[in-house]
Amino acid sequence: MKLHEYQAKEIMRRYGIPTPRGKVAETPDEVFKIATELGGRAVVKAQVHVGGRGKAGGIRVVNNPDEARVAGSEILGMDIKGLTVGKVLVEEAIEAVSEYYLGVTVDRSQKSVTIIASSEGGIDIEEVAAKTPQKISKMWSTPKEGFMPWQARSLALDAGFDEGTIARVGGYFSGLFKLFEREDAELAEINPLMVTKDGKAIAADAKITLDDNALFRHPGYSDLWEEEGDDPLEQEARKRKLTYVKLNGDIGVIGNGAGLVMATIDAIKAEGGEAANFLDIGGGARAEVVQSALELILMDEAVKAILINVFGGITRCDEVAQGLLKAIESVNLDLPVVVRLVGTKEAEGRAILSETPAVTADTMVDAAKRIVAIAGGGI
Amino acid sequence: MKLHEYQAKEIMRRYGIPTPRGKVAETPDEVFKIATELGGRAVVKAQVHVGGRGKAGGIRVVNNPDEARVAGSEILGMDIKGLTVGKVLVEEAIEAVSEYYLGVTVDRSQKSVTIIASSEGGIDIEEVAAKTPQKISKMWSTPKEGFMPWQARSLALDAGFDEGTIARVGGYFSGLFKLFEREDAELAEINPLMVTKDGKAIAADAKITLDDNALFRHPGYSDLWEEEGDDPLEQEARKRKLTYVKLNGDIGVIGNGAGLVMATIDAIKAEGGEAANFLDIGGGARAEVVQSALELILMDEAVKAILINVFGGITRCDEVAQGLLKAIESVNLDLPVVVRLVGTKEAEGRAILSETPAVTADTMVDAAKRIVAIAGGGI
Amino acid sequence: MGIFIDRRTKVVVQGITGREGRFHALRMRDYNPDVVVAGVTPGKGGQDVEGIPVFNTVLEAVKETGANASCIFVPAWAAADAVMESFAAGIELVVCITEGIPTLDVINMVSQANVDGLARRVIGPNSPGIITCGEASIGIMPGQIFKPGPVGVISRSGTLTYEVVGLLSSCGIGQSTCIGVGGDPIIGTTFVDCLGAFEKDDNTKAVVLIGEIGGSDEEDAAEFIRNMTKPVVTFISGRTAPPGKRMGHAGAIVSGSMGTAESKVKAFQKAGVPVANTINQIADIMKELL
Amino acid sequence: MGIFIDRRTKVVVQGITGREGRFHALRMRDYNPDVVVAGVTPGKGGQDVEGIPVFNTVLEAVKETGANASCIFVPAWAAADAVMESFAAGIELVVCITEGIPTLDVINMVSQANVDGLARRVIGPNSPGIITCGEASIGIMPGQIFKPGPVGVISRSGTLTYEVVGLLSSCGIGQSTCIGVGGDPIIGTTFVDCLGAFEKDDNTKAVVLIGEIGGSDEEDAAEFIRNMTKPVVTFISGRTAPPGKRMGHAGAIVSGSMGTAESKVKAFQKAGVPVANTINQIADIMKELL
Repeated sequence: MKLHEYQAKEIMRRYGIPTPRGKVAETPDEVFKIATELGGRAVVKAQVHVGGRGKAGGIRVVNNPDEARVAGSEILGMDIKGLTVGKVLVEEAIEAVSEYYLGVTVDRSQKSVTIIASSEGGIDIEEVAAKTPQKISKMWSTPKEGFMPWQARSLALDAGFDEGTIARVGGYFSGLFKLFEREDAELAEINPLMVTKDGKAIAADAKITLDDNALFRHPGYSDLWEEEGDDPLEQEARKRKLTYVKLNGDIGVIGNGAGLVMATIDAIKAEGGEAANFLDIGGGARAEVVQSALELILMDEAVKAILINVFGGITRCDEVAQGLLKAIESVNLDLPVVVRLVGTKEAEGRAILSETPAVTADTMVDAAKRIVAIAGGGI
Repeated sequence: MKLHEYQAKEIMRRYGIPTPRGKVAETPDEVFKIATELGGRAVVKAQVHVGGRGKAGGIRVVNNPDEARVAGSEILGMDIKGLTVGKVLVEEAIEAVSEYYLGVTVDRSQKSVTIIASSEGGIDIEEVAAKTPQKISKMWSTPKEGFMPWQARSLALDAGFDEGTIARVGGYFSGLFKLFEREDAELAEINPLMVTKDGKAIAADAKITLDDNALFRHPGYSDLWEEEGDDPLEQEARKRKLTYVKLNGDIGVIGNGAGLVMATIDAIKAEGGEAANFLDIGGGARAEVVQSALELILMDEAVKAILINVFGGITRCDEVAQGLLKAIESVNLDLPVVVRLVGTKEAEGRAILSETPAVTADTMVDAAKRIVAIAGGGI
Repeated sequence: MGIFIDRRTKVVVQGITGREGRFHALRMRDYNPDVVVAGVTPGKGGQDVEGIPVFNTVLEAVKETGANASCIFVPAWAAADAVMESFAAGIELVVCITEGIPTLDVINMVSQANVDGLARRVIGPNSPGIITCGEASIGIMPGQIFKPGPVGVISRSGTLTYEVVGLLSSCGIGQSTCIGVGGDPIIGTTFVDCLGAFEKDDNTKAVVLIGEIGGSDEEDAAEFIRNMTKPVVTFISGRTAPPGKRMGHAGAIVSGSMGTAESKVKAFQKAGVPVANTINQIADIMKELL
Repeated sequence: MGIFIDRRTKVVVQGITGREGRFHALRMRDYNPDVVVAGVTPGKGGQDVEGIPVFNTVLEAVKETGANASCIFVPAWAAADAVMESFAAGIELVVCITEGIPTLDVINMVSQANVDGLARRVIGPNSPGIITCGEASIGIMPGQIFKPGPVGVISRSGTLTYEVVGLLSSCGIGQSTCIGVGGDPIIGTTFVDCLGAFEKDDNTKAVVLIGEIGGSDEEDAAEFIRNMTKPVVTFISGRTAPPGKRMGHAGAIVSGSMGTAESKVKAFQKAGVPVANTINQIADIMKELL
């Protein structure tokens, strides 16, 4: 779950990390009011869950409240990569003498949390890693070991931070790690950390992504959730508790198990077709789940044919076939369907299928061949 | 810093520990209103920083809002061991089938945090430890190691908790340890944890003491501070940033270093006198601090004579003598004073003292003898 | 015989009184009745699940039954605690079936396996389990599709593994041990760990590795295979997955330029490791190798 | 010669550019110029304090100067971090002068000394320091009152120790090593640790132990002294302190029935250890013993 910059900054302040003074606004009048309170130069920043706001014109520096109102009216409602801007953050403008990067994220191969510092702030960290890797330093820790300010100071020195800043930055870094651990984040990033003439360090931009699996530990976070940015079909899938990803093709795909569904989509592609979605009904799905999955796929107008690929283990083939039967009745499913069922209760499943117009296939490759032929117009 | 029960329960709820429904009240009308909201039987509990509220009549079970109002009017304003009750907590009454004890505190000799469980809830834990030690179980952990629910379940089983409760209690215990660590407590205690007929476990009484040294990490806690229960002279000492403890005698004592001051008080007692206070001016105190210390001691009307015992190291004897001189001027110090100064700038100190009526002594024992003789009426 | 588990393994099932735990504990017992010795559900000690004794704590189970492995079916919020409890009780192998465990919990439980220099093992989380064919099954894999033989199978997936195993068995190619390492971003036992064990296992002559998008375990495996004496056939799923989307498994995600199928296929090809383009090709290549 | 520190000890002073750190670093250097080799203040690396080089990190200081001990003068909120940094840099003895450190920080820093089976040492916190007479001083104790000789001194207090040392010196009884273990509830080095070291130290013939109310370190010491060959004279301050009140030191508090002076005096008497009733008696008893 991605948070908006203004939400991320609220959390960072709780962990002792300073951020610019500012507030969030939803109308140009509010922008004007906040800019007036701040006095002086300000920044108006679109709050959208997407990178590259700046290049898209979603960030504007203004010299006075009137300019702020104009900027607000232009940015609010703006479309950035398909997302409509509903909120802007209005903050004091910081004059930086240097800009740094601080980030905490999960390192899969080290099986630990990695803490990243760079003397190149304000730039995409992947870009820095590619072009000037010597300007990045990393350390690893588990949540239990923690990350102490002295480690942060070493890391910052190593990454080329100015010596004068390391005493202060140590605590902020340690706070960022603590935030990461206590809030169950996947990513906590300050980019850039701006250092001012008088030696203050301020988180000028902040990004936090929370671990969806840990939201049960943070009941308050449900309030931070904003659905913008998701495909409407993916939103519908979430309501139905189905694991679904929208793709660009015309063949609806249903299977049990993520690896199997991915392989099925690959097989369709290998035969010259294109899947319309990824949809995993999981292990042990009952007929109602299969029915719901089919209903969801039919909401996608691009879908011209459907492939069901189930390897029965805990999942019973008869339940899958029943689900298809129900969907045919409930939503008038009249698109061509290819079904491949093997494993637990295979015979029973096939018997049910014989009552439907569905085409059956014996192997995954066979099923992919048939569905591509059908979607391509043949039979 | 001791918290009130209602404050402790607020914090415990944040860590997933259930407490009875209820609210705090400052007037009988509020008590009536809360009891009405709760419906049914309720408990009205005095909120004072002292043990033995129940025996003193500060806890009353009531059957309806009218009884609650009566209980509220009787408890509010009540005097319990010298403290006036200003607030009561009004809660639903819990019907318990069993009562347990859970506590987390610091173990000095193990240099770690100790987690204590007992199947004897609702009783003072020192008493349980003395009478039925087999009903108490302990574990130790450092904050870094943490305390997992499975450890709590083992501990609870070992302490004789009912098997049916251990699954639930594991999480609460773990929450209590997390609270202890994250909030920097010295003591976090649930006594009793009541288990109801339907298997729910609820913290019926809760106690939290916070580590004063860690308050800088918890800026919000300054709001929880309530001064009641401190001696007015100790409150004044806190304002003056002096380390002071009120005692029962008539000889005011000032020294540098806690051990030295304690030994000085012991020496006075050994000579047949009684100290009026403990007052440590610390290391390197300037004249102003000595002056302030003398002013504080003079606010104690019981004081008939003053002993100053300083072993100069970082503390300079001339500064101490200057402080005495200033106090004589500023507050008209006219009580008999015995001064014993050795160490850094001893000669200079003695020279200054010769301008005052203070009696000097060469050793601590000598100083104690003289001051006891003076306070006793001789010279 | 095979790797990590065999007929002498003794398993305690944590969360045995839950729906899933009960169902799969009995299926594991069907596979080899000697292997499943105990269950644990706090507060339900003294009960039994069709004859399998239930204990309040893993320590009791270990003391009473000599269990040395554990299979975790408890809910995600309790899973890390269950793993820690196992290790503290002296268990050496934990197979964690539970899916959806918070990542930081996974890091803590996985790192616990190696504290104080101990060489204990977590398989998973989000693993379908492990089977040493004809000897022992821990987890949820359907025992009837497996057939004893010389091929080790490692996979990040469940049903796709069954698909491959079903194909191998139908072609007369039996398996030594099949391991689902789990579909999460952080897992206790990696491809490399399994490859190292298979390399040393006398009963294994060749290995099938079924990878997918996300992370760099396949790239690490490619490097490792360079120094192996036994042949490995690989397959990568998710070749057509779009970047930035989690494909069902929490770990199956292309982040930025990391974790693409191309990178993995290229790594294997560079190391001279055959990559099957379809499931069927896996069996074809394996037939030639054996 | 003496315990824990000697003329070969090399100290880095953490927080050397602060008022206290600077003042005492120079006094320590006055006591033995070879002992104080470096200072650390993050962000002030490259500066010096009257010739003592200042580094940004302890690791740099250790690498450049061979420091093997550290003296902590940083503020309470930063003290645990400073101790952790020392140990990570290879320092084996940390003398922590800082007072008012949160108790949980103290537990963490003190337990850090012994992780991974290492036998490193924290003295303090809230310690006045340690002096091995004529060889090295770490901390804030006034060097001029000490006199080399055969008596080890251990104390939870600062000025009271100076009082005793002044008395001993004036009676012609010199000291081997004097240690202030610190007035906090949790401390790294206890009376028992010091007694064990004095028992093994050839230069020490007898020990003075200055205890006070609170905790049970004196009771533990009494048990330990039963098995020592060297005589120990004890003194307890706070005999007249009321229960439940902190007497200046965070650790000097009688809680419930725990930590009373009576309990401590009784423990020593039971173990046959002489207890002085006044400061002067300490010297009297010691004179007889030597």
